[in-house]
Amino acid sequence: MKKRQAILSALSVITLSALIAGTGGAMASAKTVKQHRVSSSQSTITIALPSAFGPNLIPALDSSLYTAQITNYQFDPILTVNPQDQLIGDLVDKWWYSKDKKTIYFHISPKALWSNGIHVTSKDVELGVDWLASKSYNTTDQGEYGYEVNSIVGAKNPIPDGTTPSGFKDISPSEFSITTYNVDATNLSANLQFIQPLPYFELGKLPMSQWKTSAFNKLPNVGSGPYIVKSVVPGQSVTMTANPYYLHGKPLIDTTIYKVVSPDVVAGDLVSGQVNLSGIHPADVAKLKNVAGISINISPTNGYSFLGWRLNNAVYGKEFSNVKFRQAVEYAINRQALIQAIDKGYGKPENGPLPPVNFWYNNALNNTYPYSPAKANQLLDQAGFKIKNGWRTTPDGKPFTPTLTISSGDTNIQIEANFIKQFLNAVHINVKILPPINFNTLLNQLNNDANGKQPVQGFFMGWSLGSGPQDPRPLWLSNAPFNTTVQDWQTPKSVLAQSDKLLNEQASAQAYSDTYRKNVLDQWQVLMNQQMPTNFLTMDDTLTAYSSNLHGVVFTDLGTFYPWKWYFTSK
Amino acid sequence: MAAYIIRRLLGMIPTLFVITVIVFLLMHAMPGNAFEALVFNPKIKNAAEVYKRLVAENGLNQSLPVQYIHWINNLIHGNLGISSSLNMPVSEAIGTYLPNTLILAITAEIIILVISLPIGLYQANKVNGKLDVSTSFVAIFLYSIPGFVFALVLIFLFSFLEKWLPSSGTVTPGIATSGSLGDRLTHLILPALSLALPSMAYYTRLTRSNTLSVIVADFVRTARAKGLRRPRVMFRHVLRNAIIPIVTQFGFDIGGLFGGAVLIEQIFTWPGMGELSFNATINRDYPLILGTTLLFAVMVLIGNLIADILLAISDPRVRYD
Amino acid sequence: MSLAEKELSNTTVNHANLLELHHVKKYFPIMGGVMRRKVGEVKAVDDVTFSLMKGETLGLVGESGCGKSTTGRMIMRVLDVTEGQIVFDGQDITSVKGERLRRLRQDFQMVFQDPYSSLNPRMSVGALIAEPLIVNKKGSHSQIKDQVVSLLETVGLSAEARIRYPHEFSGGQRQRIAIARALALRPKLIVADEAVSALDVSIQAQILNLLADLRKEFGLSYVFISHNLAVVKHVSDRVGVMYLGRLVELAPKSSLYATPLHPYTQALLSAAPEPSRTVKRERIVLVGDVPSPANPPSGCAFHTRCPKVMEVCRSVRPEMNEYQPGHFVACHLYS
Amino acid sequence: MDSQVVQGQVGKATASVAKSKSPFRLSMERFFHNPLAVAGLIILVLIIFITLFPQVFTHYNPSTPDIMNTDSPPTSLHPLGTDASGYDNLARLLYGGRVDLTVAFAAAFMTMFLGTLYGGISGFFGGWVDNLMMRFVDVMLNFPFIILVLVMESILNIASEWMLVLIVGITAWPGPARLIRGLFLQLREQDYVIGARTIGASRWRIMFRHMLPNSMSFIIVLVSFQVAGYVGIDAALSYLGLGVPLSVPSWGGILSTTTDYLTMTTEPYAWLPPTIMIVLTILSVNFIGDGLRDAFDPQSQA
Repeated sequence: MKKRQAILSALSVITLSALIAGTGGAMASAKTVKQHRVSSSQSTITIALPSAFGPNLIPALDSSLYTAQITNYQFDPILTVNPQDQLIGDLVDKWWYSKDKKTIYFHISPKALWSNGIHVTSKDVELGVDWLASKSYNTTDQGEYGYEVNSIVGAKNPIPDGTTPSGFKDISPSEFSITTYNVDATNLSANLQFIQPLPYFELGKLPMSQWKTSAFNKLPNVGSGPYIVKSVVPGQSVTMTANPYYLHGKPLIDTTIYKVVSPDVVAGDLVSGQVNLSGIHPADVAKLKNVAGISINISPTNGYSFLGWRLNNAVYGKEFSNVKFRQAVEYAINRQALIQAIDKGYGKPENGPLPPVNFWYNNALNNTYPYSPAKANQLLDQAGFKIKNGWRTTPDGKPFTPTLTISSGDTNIQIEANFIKQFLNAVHINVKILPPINFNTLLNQLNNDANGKQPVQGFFMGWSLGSGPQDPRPLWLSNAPFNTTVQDWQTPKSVLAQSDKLLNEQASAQAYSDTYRKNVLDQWQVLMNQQMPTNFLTMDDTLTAYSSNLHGVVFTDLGTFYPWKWYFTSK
Repeated sequence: MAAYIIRRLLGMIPTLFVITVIVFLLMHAMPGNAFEALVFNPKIKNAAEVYKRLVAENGLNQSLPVQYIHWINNLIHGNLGISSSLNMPVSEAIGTYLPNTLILAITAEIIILVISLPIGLYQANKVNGKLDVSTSFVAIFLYSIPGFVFALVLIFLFSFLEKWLPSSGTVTPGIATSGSLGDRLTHLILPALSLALPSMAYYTRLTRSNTLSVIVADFVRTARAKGLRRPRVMFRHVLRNAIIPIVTQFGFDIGGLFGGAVLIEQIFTWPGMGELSFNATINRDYPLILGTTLLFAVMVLIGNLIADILLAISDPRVRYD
Repeated sequence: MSLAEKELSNTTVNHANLLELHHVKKYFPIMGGVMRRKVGEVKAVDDVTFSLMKGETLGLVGESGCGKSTTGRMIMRVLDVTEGQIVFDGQDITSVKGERLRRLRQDFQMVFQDPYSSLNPRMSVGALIAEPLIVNKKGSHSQIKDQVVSLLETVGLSAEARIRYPHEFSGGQRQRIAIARALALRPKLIVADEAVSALDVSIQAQILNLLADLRKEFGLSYVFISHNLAVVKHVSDRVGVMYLGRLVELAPKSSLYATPLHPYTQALLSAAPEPSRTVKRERIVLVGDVPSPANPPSGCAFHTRCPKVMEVCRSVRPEMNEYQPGHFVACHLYS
Repeated sequence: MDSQVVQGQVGKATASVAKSKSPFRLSMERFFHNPLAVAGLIILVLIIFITLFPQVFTHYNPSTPDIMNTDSPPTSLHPLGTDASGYDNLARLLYGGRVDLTVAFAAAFMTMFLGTLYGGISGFFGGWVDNLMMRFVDVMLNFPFIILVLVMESILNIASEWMLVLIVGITAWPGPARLIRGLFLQLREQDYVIGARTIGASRWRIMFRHMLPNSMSFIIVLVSFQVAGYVGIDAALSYLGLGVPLSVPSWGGILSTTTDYLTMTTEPYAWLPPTIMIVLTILSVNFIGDGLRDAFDPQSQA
C-alpha cells in the first residue's frame, strides 16, 4: 500500500491505477454538450495524483506516468482514440494511405491552434518527430513513449539533433506525410498517433541538447491541448488554465490543478472538497457511496494481474513447462472469489492476454477455466504429479515445493498471494510464498535469469497495457526483451512459432481490415488461452470518485475523456 | 577558536570520504539498477538495447573503483551527476527539495523550543506540583503515540473535521495568495507540529532536569541570597545555563529531524529531502542516493560542530582542543 | 653537596631507603592548532628528587595544582613518568609493566581523598576489602574472609560491616574501610593523597591517629600528601614543600616548621592558622596568582611572587642544597 | 604475628547483624514505591502475558486468510471484524504484540549489547583506540536510519521480525555506544577505578567488576527507553512498506493498513485497538524507565 504502491503502479495495475486522460475525441461523433448554463460558482477542478510528477514538462522527456498526464493536457497528439477505442483525428483532421500502405498523408485541422492563436503547422509536427528521433532525446530512457518513430524511414536509429528523418515530408503548412520502412497495420494506432507537435516558434531555434535545461521545460508557456501550465510547485502541484484557442473549444472550467496527495488523506480531501477527482481503493467505494456530494465511477481497465512461472527454472522448470500444470493452476484458483475479496467485486476474471475490455478481445474466451479443484486435480494427476503425504510430488517422485516471489510495498499483492497459496494448497500443491522483496530486486532477478539459476520460480505481478487498440507484439513476440515468460517457453517450439506467426500476421498488410486482424487475434488469443504461458488472473476496474457537481466526464477503460467539456453546477 | 573550526571542518573530510565509500558499496550491493524496470515496459522499443546503452552511458558496467573515482572527480568539480529517476541534475533536485526540509525542520525546532522551554522551566520551578505531574504525563503520552498516527489525527481534526488548515503541500495552488507568507504558514503548521511533538516530550524533560540542576547549583543560591528577585534569577542565571545544553542537543538532533521527516513528508506530500532520498533508494538512482546521503552527512556533521561550539561557549571547561 | 648527589649516594650506600625519586618529571602535552600538533606542555611535575626511608612519613605540601598529587600518582604507577626514575625497595619501577607491576604493586597502596568516590558503591565492604586479596590470590576463600574480619577490626570497625555497603557508612568510617583495603596486601608504603581533607576536623584527628597507630603496628611508610600544613605537621617526620611542580624545600618537620628557609614556605606557614594564640607571627601576604604550569616563569618559578626576589632569580633555576644537615632548600638566598 | 591477630578477633565478629540492603535492593524498593512505575510494570506484564498466550483469548489462527469473509464489520464471531485478507482482527491484535515486543526488546538489547561493548571498549581504552572507534560511530550516526533500513533490506533480501531486529540492531547502536563511551571515560577517572588499578586488578576485572556494574543503572534506563522507542518502529516501517510480511501479524502492520482517512473515520474497531496497544506499551515502558532512573539516581528526582 502506501508509498511504494504508487511507484509500482506504472507496471502493476493493482488498485489506484492512474487516470490517464484521453484528451482526444471527435466533435462530429460526440453529441453536443448540453449547455447547462455554466454560471457555476466553481471554476477550478483539483485532480489528485497519488505520486509526484517529474520535473520535465516537454512532452515525452519525463518518464513518469503522472508527468505524461500533465503534458497530455497541454499538448494534443495528431490522432487519438475515442471512448469506443476507434482511431479518430485530433490536431490532424484527415489522413490517408498511399497505395503501397507505406506512406501516410496527414492534413492538419484548420482549427488546430496554439494557445497564443498561431496555427499548428507541419513544421511543428516535424519538430515533434525530430525530437523523438533525436540523439538528445534518446540519451534519456525514452520516457513513457519509447522510440516511437523508429518505423519512419531514416529514423531506425536516433539521428543527430535538428535533422529530420527522410521518411517525413513537409508538403505544405497544413499537410505532411510519413513514410515507413514496412507495412504495419498497427503502426498508426500503436505508435504514430501519439506524435505531439511542438511549437516551432518557441523551440525551433533552441538546440535540442539545451531543451532539458530550458525555461520552456520548466514552464511551457504555450500548448495545443485544453489546458496550459500556469505555475508549478515542484513535487506537489501544477496549476493549468484553459486554452482559449483549443480546437475543440475553450474548456468550460477555467483552471485545472493537479495535486499530489497521499493515498491516506485523499478520501478526506474528496469529502472536504479539497480534491474533485481521484482514483480510489475498492474498499472505499462502499464507504464513499454514502457521502453526500461524491459520485463514483467504475470502469474496466486495460490491464490485468498474472502469475508467472519461470519455465527455465533450474529446479522446477520442467514441471512448470508442462501445460497441464499451468492449466491446472488456472482451474485451481477461484478468480471470482479473488475479485470479490480484493476488488470488492469490481473486476473480471482474465482468460487470455487481452483483457475483456480490449477492442480485440475474443468473447469465446469467456468462462473458460471456471473454478474447479476437481478439474485441477484431474489434470495434475494426468501430468503425473502424485500425492504423497497430502502433497503432490513431481512426476519423478521428488518433493514439489515451488515458491512464489512477490514484491514488497503493496499490501494487496501479499493478500492476493496468500489467497493463491490457499487455493493451490487445496489441490495439494505445496506452494510457499517467499518473503516479499523489493520490486527492483524482483525485476533484477527476472532480468538476469538466462540460466534459470535465480531464486524466482513463480512470481506474481500486474501489467498495464496502455490505451488504444494495442499491438501485442512488444509483449508477446518470442524475442520481446521483457517477455520473460514467453522467452523461456521452450516447449513445444512449434507453439511459439505459431504464436509469432499470428502476431506478425495481425500487423500485416491484410490486417488493415479490422475483420481480418480480429480473426487473427482471435486465433492467437485461443492459442494463449490454451497454452497459459502465464496464469492470467483478474482484471481490476478503475474506480474514480469525483464531486457530484462535476459533470461531463466520460469515463472509459482508456481514462477520462473530454476535459474541455467538464463543468460544475452549483450544488 | 577559528583554528578549531577549521580543524573540525578539515576533519570532516575523511569522515565524509568514508561515508561516501560505504554508501557507494552498499548501494551497489543492492540488486537492480535504475534502468532495470524499463526492460519490462512494453511501451519502450528495443528496450534491451536501450537498457544496454543507458547502462554504458551511465558507466554502470565499469568496475566499482572506476565508478567511484569518476564520481569523486565529478564531485570535486562541483558536479553531482544527473539523477536517473528525475532526469535532472542532482544539484538541482537537492536545490528544489532542500529548502522545504529546512523550513520544516527549523519550524519544528522553533516549536519545540517555544513550547518545551517554558513548560520545562515551569515544571522545574514547581517540582512535583500538580501541573508538573500532569504536563509530564501528557508529554510522555504524546511521546508514546507513533508519529504518523499523530499526523493523521491532526489532519483529521484540523483539516477534515474543522477545515482550518490544509492537509498537504507547501502552498495552495491556483489561488491569488498562493505562496504568500500566510499561505505557507498555514501549510507549515500541521507537518511541523507532527514532526515536533514526539521530540517535545524529550526536550521538556531535558529542560526540566537541566533547570533543576542549575537551580540547586551554588551560584543561583548565591544570587538568591544576594536578594535578587526570583524572575530575575530565573532569567539571568537559570535560563542561560539551562538553555545551552538544549540548543546543543538540537545540533545533534539535526540528522534525526531530517531522517525522521521521511514519514511526515510522505503523509503531508511535503517535497523534502526525506522523500527525495527515499525515492532515490527505491529507484536505485545512484547519483541521487550519493548526493542526498552526502548532504545528510554534511548536515549532521555541521550540526555536531555547532553543538560542540555551543558547548564550548557555554562551558569554558570544554577546551577547543 | 647537592640533594641529588646526596640522595644518589644514599641509594648505593644506604639501603634503608624504601622509595627514591630521581629527577622525576611529568609533562602533559597540550595539543592545538589546525593539525592538532603538540604545541606545549603542562609541567605538572618538573624535576623532583627525594627519598623516603623505611618507617618514615614524608609529608608533601603545596597549593592545589603544585604537582603533589601527580607525584603521588606517579609513585603509585597510575600515571606514567615522563622522565626520571622511581626506585622502590631497591628496584627501578619507572617503567615496569604487566604482571611484574601487578606483583610489585602489592607493596605500595593508596588512600584517596574522597572516601565517597574511592569505594565502588556496588560492592559490599567485605568484597571491597577482600578484592586485593582475591586479585593477588592471597589464600583460600575462608582465609580471605578471616583476614577481612581482622582488617576491619584493625581499623576499628566491627566485623558486621562486612556485609554492608559503603553508602551505609559515614565519611570517617568509609575512610577506615579504604585504609583497611589499602592494608589488605600488607604494603610497605602507603601514599595518602589528601586522605583526611574531606573529613570533619574531629574525624580527621581519629583517622590521623589510626594511621599513626598502623604505622607502628605494620611498620609502614607514608607519603602523606596534603595542602594542610597542620595536618602534615601532625603526621610527618620530614616535609617537602612543592611549588609549580618543583620541590622547593625538604626538611625534617621540626626544622621546617621552626626555621622555614624558602620564602614560599615562610609565606605558607605565616598564612596557616596556628593553634596557639600566643604565638604572633608576621603575616606574609603573597601577591599575584600562581603562574600557569603550562608556561612557568624562567629561573626560580617563585620569583614572580617572591617578596625577596633578586636579579639572579629571574634567570637561573636554583639548585636544591643542603643548608643545614637534612634541611634542603632551592633558593638563591642560601647559595 | 598477623595471623594471631586475625585468629584472636574472629570470635568477636560472630554476632548476627540485621540484613543489609545492597544499592540495587534500595533502588528496587524506591522503584516499587513509585505508583506510575508499578502501574507500568503491571500493564507491561499483562501485555506480555497476552502475547505469550493469545490462544487463551481466541481460537482463530491469525495467519489463515479467509477469502469468503474479508473486511467484515464486528460480529459475534469476529468481535473486531476481519481485515482485507479475512484475518480475524482480534486474533491479529492478540498475536501481533509478539512481533512488536520481540522487535522492541531484542533490538533494544542488541543495540545495548553492541553499544555497551563498543562504547565500553572505546571509553575504557581511550586514546587513539577511542578516537578511531568514535570516528566510525560518527560515520554510522550520519546515515539516515530509514534509508539504511531500506538498503539493508534490499541487500539481505528477507522480511521477517528477526530481519527487523537485525537491521535495528545493526543501525541503532551508535547512539547508545556514544553515551556509554562517555560514561566509561568518566568512570575511568573515578577514584575507585584508579584504586582498583593500584591493587593490581586486571583490565577485565576493572571493566566487569567495577565499571560495568556502575554503569548498569544507566544502561538499564537506556534499554527501557530504547524499548519504548522501538515498539513503534515496526509501525513506522510497515507504513513505508518495510515491515514484516503480511502473513506475520503485528500491531504495526495492522496499524499501517488502517490509517487512511476512510478507515479511520468508519472503522475505529480496526485501527484503535492496535494504536491503544502500542501507546499503552510505550507508555508503560516509559513509566518503568522513568521509575528505574529515579530509583537508581534519586538526585535526578530533585
